[in-house]
Amino acid sequence: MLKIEAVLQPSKLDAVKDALLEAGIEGMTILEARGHGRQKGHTEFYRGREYTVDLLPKVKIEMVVHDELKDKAIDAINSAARTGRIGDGKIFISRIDEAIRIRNDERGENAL
Amino acid sequence: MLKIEAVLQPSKLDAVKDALLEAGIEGMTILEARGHGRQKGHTEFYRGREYTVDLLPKVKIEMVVHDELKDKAIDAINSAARTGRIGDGKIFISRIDEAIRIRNDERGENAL
Amino acid sequence: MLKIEAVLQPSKLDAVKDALLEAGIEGMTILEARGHGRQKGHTEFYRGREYTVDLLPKVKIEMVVHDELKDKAIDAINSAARTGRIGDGKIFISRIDEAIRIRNDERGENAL
Amino acid sequence: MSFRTLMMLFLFVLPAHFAFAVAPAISNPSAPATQAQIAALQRAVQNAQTAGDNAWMLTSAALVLLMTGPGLALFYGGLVRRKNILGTMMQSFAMMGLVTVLWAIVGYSLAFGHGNIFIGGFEHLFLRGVSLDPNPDYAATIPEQTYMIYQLMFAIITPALITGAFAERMKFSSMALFLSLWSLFVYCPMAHMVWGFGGLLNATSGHIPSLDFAGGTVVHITSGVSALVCALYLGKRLGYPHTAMPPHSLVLSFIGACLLWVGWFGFNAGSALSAGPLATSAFVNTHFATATAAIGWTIFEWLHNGKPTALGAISGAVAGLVAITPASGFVQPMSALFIGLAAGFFCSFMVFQVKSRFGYDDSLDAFGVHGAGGTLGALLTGVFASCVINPIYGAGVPTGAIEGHWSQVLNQLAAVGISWGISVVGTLVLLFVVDKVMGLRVAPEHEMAGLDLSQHGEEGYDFNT
Amino acid sequence: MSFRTLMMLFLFVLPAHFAFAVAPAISNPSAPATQAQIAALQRAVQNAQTAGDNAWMLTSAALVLLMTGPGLALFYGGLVRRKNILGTMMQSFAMMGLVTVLWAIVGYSLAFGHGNIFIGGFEHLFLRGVSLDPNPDYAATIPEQTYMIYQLMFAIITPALITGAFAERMKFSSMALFLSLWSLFVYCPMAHMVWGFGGLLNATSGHIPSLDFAGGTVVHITSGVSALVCALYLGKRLGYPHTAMPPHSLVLSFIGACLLWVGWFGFNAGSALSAGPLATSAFVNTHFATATAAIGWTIFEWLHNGKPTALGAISGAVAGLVAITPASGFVQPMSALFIGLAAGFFCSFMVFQVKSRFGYDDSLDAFGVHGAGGTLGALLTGVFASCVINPIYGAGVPTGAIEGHWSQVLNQLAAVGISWGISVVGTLVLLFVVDKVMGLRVAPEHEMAGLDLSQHGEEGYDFNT
Amino acid sequence: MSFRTLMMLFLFVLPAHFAFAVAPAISNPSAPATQAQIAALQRAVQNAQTAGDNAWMLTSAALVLLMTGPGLALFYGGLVRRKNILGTMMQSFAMMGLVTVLWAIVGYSLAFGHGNIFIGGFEHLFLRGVSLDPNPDYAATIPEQTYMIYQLMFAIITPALITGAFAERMKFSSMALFLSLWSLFVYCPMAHMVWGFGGLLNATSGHIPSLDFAGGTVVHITSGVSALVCALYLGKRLGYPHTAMPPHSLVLSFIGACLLWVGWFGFNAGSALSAGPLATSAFVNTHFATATAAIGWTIFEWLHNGKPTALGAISGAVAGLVAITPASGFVQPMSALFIGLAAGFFCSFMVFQVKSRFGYDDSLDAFGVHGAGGTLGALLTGVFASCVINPIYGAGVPTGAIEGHWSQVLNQLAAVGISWGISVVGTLVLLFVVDKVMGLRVAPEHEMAGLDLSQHGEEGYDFNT
Ligand SMILES: Nc1ncnc2c1ncn2[C@@H]1O[C@H](COP(=O)(O)OP(=O)(O)O)[C@@H](O)[C@H]1O
Ligand SMILES: Nc1ncnc2c1ncn2[C@@H]1O[C@H](COP(=O)(O)OP(=O)(O)O)[C@@H](O)[C@H]1O
Ligand SMILES: Nc1ncnc2c1ncn2[C@@H]1O[C@H](COP(=O)(O)OP(=O)(O)O)[C@@H](O)[C@H]1O
Repeated sequence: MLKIEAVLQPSKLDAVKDALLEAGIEGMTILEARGHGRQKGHTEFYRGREYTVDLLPKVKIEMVVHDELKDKAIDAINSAARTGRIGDGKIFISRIDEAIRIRNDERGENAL
Repeated sequence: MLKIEAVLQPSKLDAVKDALLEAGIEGMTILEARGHGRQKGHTEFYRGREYTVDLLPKVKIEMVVHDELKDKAIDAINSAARTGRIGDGKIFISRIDEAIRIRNDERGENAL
Repeated sequence: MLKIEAVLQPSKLDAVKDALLEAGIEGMTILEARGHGRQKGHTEFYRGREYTVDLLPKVKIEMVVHDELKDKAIDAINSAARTGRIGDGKIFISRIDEAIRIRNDERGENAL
Repeated sequence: MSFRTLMMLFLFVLPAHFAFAVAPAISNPSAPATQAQIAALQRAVQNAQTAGDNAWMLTSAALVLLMTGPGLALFYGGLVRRKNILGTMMQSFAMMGLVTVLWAIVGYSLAFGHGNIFIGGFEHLFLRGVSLDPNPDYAATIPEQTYMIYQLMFAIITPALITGAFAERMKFSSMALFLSLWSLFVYCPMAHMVWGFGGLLNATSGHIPSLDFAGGTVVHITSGVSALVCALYLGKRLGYPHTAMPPHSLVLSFIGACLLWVGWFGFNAGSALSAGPLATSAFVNTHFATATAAIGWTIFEWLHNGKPTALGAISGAVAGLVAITPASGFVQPMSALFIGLAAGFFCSFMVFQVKSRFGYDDSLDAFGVHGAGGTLGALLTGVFASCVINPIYGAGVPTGAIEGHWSQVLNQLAAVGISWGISVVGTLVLLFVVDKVMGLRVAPEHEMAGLDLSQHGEEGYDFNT
Repeated sequence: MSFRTLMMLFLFVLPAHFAFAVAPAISNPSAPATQAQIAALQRAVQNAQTAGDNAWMLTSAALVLLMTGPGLALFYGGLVRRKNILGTMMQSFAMMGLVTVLWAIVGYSLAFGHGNIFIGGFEHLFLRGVSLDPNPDYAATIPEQTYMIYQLMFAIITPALITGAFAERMKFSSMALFLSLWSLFVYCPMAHMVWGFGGLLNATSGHIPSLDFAGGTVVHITSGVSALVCALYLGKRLGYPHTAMPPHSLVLSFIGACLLWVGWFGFNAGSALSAGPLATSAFVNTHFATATAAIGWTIFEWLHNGKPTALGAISGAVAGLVAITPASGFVQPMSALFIGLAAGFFCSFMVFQVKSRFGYDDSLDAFGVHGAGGTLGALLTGVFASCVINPIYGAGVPTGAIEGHWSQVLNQLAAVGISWGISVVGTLVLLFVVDKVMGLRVAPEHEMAGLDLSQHGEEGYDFNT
Repeated sequence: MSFRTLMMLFLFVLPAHFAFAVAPAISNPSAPATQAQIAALQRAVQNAQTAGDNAWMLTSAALVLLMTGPGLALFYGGLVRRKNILGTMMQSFAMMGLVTVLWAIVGYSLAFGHGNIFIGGFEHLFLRGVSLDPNPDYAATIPEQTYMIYQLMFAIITPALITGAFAERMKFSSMALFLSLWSLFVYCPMAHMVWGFGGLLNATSGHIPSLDFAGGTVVHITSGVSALVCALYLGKRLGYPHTAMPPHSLVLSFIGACLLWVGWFGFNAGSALSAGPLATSAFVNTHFATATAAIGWTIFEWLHNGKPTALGAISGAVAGLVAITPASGFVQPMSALFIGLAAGFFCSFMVFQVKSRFGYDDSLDAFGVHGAGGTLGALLTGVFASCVINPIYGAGVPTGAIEGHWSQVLNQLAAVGISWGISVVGTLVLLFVVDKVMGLRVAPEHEMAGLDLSQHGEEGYDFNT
């Protein structure tokens, strides 16, 4: 089992979610995040003082999938989230050793 | 060392936390999340327009534990969070290579 | 590639971020969290009723880095976040198998 | 009130007097012209008096509505969990709609029609006969419709206060039906008995002259005691008291409490039904008691828990507002300072100690604040009422115990007893009926999901899009 | 208004009459003293009348400002997404600044100067001649500056209402320029025609006597119809209607709606320009219609979607406030109950069915509520106006269709038509001009980022530090 | 004020005059009757006058309380970080409680007793002698208790304004003690000198007649300058200025600013102490100056930073309200437009440039807005005061420099100097004393954790349950 973590522009969340569903990935968990990368932040003002906000709002989607769904998932995310501009986000993949469905204690790939 | 991530119904957080403490797991980090899975979302209304909210509020608990605590942790979570209904959540387990306590730079299992 | 996760006091976020940037780590994702550990919580009141809040506000920084940046990253975090008091937080390190830059589909270490 | 009434009577009597006195002066050619001028002036001065008094009463009516929405809605709304914020605010808002319609149809008639000593009857059904002229039974200088709309604002907030007791667990439809019935069967009779012309407890025309300037019995005891009955009847929220259920936004509660404070000037000073010195007196007393009650609760809590909370300070303020309500137009400013302080201590004690001892889930302390504070205030009114401020029994006639008129305390006790009685019985019966008809509580899974989603299909906040 | 005016005229006429009548009485040594006293009393009573009326009018002016800020700003602000909250509130706030300055310079003169039947002209440029004495053309008992500032508050909220239509996508600079021009070229002429002395549609001095007590045509049709034009001209928000754009805080909208309700008492009852019975009547009608409209919308929605939403209840209340506005000082309370109910049903129908059918993005339903509700209210005013409440055509002269004066409905239709016309044409022209000069919409990436960051360099909330 | 006072004097004088004039008329049988009618009318007209004026003054008192809670509490509360929201709001709320009690016991006496030119003394201890009759030294047509409670609302908000300077770092207990003492030792003497009968700077009865209609010196200079002293004495917040400390909710600040604007009508127009034309004038000037100041600050910022912020617009509005306060009942509307604009530019310049140059941490710019704006306003009052608006030195007697009375500017300078002096010295001494007794700042770890948790054991928001 693989864990796919994708950091995205918040405005792309809906599109990515739909693309994933279409690719057959139903289970996912979404976290609000702030990100720092090549994308420059923006300037805000407080009574004449300027300050830079370099942490930008992002969402992070985490999903644990069968190994063979990996490419489908990456493609779905890529195609739905890509604008070609800095800040589009990243995907990270790592290995998960065990999955358990709390409802009925199913384990392993059946639990996804 | 293992990382145990559990996605839960928010209302079960307190019970699970207490069960984990009883199982001897003290260190944990909690994140607000929204989840998608088999549990269907709900309908909301905005001036006559109906729309489906299919991301439901969840909490995610992350804890890094000694390998031998794995089963105790799973049992604690399972027993405290299970209602038997769809949406109870999932547990994912993966491997952690190193842990460091920032306060005193202790490393490895001592740092948990 | 390694994933470094650090749970910190929220007030140390800025310092840690700056230290990481100086150490050459640009890409990172920040999550709001609540933590439980050795640090005791605090008491709050609601109309004469006292209750303990044992989940304290924390931030979690996640960054995926080249293997050789590991020590620099740990040092940067340690030095910027350490006060020597309970609650300073933890660092966890695990392995990442793949990284993808959504913008241009770059893969692997180039994507960081 | 009485001072102004007297003065107006004087003006009404004058023309008659004049008709008689002037008769022999017919030979004076300027007299008729002068008399016409004087008659015109008398009309003009009445209009001017109406303008001043009506300006204040319309302002007061607006202020009392402000107390319910957004005041009380925010005060209560901030105290519940995030998932119930809209459901809680909607309970207040529903009263703004429903009670208004009921009042127009029959409520005003039941409360302020002539009827008998218990209830007003149907003479003003659909506001028949409630015109833009003054009704001297109630207020000689303002249009009766001003009086009617002002009293409506009281009828709106009273059931809304009860909602604090059953917060986070009652069905919207059942709540709407129950409180509508409550408004007709508990509030209207009680208002008639205390304020209605010829009512049993009416201070000037009743069998047991009791003093209740702005609603200690009519508003706060009825709502607070009914709240207790509701809390007991409906039972506790799921998880209470083991799960902490902290307020989701004390900021909203703080705003609400401040708006209650400001709006209460309309509630109490408006109850003078005129803009003269009595209104000033009620205004000053209201402000003073609120200040000392906030301090009193804060001190009690600081000693008790080691920290003065914001919730304590604002709860104390509300307790002071409640307790001074019946007394506001009867007592001296220094008495108001004392009444407030007493309310601050007493209500915090009730909420901190008594509730936890008995273990009922009066979720937002509607009983601890309104029931307890209202009862305390009603009794202390009998103690501190002064004919210097309000010669309701005639100039110089002792009014409260402090002036030697001890039996006033007994009258107050009677009024307190009757309002407790009607509230307990009425609420029990109505809850039982509504429970049979449609059930009272939401399903457990709806309670878990929150009223906002389950009852209204909405969420209070969406910060993710 | 008319009643008070009459009475004051009476007072003004008296001294003249007296000079004549008193002449032969010179031999009476007490007469001059008496007459001096009477003259002093006449002045004194005028002052007292002014005090009462002015107290209410200043209060009303404050209440109407409260409607815009924070009322409308919150009502609209809560309905947008989090990233646009400040931008939305700033649109209302900008009107509080800009329209004030324009009004002082030229707006008041254009609206209430004598001029012709369409526009007031420049006689009051820089408020020249607008003094602290009453101007009997408009209000005989209050300083003209009171009238001026009260009317200014109407001129502020009207363009602010439009902003609901182009929420979340218009440049701040363009919005400021467009609405400033709109205020001069649409609002001022319309106000002059309906309320200006000698205006085309003025009820007492115009060619087509139309009834608009507090702004059904002048305020709500102009803003609502212009809103529709804006929504069509600017086009939809990115992602509309496929992406859900739920309100980020119905709590803010709820507070805003309650403040609108309370403030509207100043809007409608203040339009009596005095604190007498007519103000009471408008106050009562306002409250009644709001209640039934909230109920009406809620019922419609409950049947339609199966759940009564908080947004529905507060939207209904606003719809009722809109619809009763032109009628508030003309109709009986029971008519107000009906008008409100009709508005609740009609406006919810417009918003639920008509908008989705045509597919325009009137983001916060400025047209569905103000355009539709204003039109409905203007017409129903012609139906239900009663000379018992307001003998605007003389005591006992039939006023509305319900009293047999059917042609009043035609006059109302004319007023509705003219206000639709001027709004459509004026708004189109001004949008076109501003679009050419500087563009109207923010860049797409700015729309994505939100108005707060892109237009103002700020965020509404920062809960992380 | 003066106009009304004159008129009332006239009324009071009349009866005497009449007693004399009427004597020979005894033979006329109708005269006594007529005279009785006239006497009754004189009383009636006084009552009517009181009703109108009192209606406005009670409304104004409520509005001024609304300025502190929730107005200022929200304005300041929104600007701090999330962890300090309750602590910040509680500082304002504590003043609503504490200053009220102090005022009842001794404060009113110190400020408005007769005493000497510096302080009022103890004649009204526990409000002895402060009755429901008018006190013609201050306001001839309203109960003295109305005057007392109205002035109390000023005494509440003034220390609350200071809290902006030491936001996020002062102990609750120390804050309560310090501001209580400040209220007695700085506010009361200053109020006496400027507004107290016989006070040194009193416009009509003092040695140095200075003009301060509603509190430019008494309220804004004292609070603003004391704020600066506090900021310097307490030192910077941990992390200032390196760490960004953005407002946690500009939405709350926006609501607060709007409520300040609305409430300020009570503050300024209420300072006419009557509901006549002078109140209108102050109302209009207040609104005009606020509008131009909001625009002025926005323009300055737009040029300076390239973006007009919402915080800038509302800060400008507050600056305008501050600057017009002393001038509001003295100047023409066009002067008000100018004063506002000047305040918008000047205060934004002070906040943007001067503060950063000197580097003190006046956290919420209490000095930059109130100190600077109050000083500017006090001086400009001397320039623009006009006897057409307020013939305070007699009808037609030149008042401000613009009418040739240049020395008024010197008097204003003296008042400014004295208020700066008493504020600097008084605040320093009191801070020193409280610091010795109990310390001023919270412990660093408490500052990190926030005032809400460390001082009150609560959190402002809990969105997780
Ligand atoms: N090495 C990393 N580790 C963790 N998160 C990262 C890393 N690099 C980027 N991110 C996340 O991805 C987001 C987008 O990165 P950015 O460099 O702006 O975009 P891109 O590389 O697509 O131009 C960042 O805001 C951050 O949240
Ligand atoms: N494959 C997955 N990867 C990540 N999170 C998941 C996955 N499957 C489920 N989840 C999380 O678990 C929650 C519960 O899943 P759901 O399918 O509704 O319940 P059940 O446990 O009954 O199968 C989801 O809302 C989601 O947050
Ligand atoms: N085993 C763990 N797994 C996950 N998070 C942990 C673990 N231990 C600690 N944490 C996180 O680190 C934070 C600090 O831990 P704590 O024990 O209070 O501090 P210290 O580093 O001084 O031992 C906790 O609040 C929690 O969020």
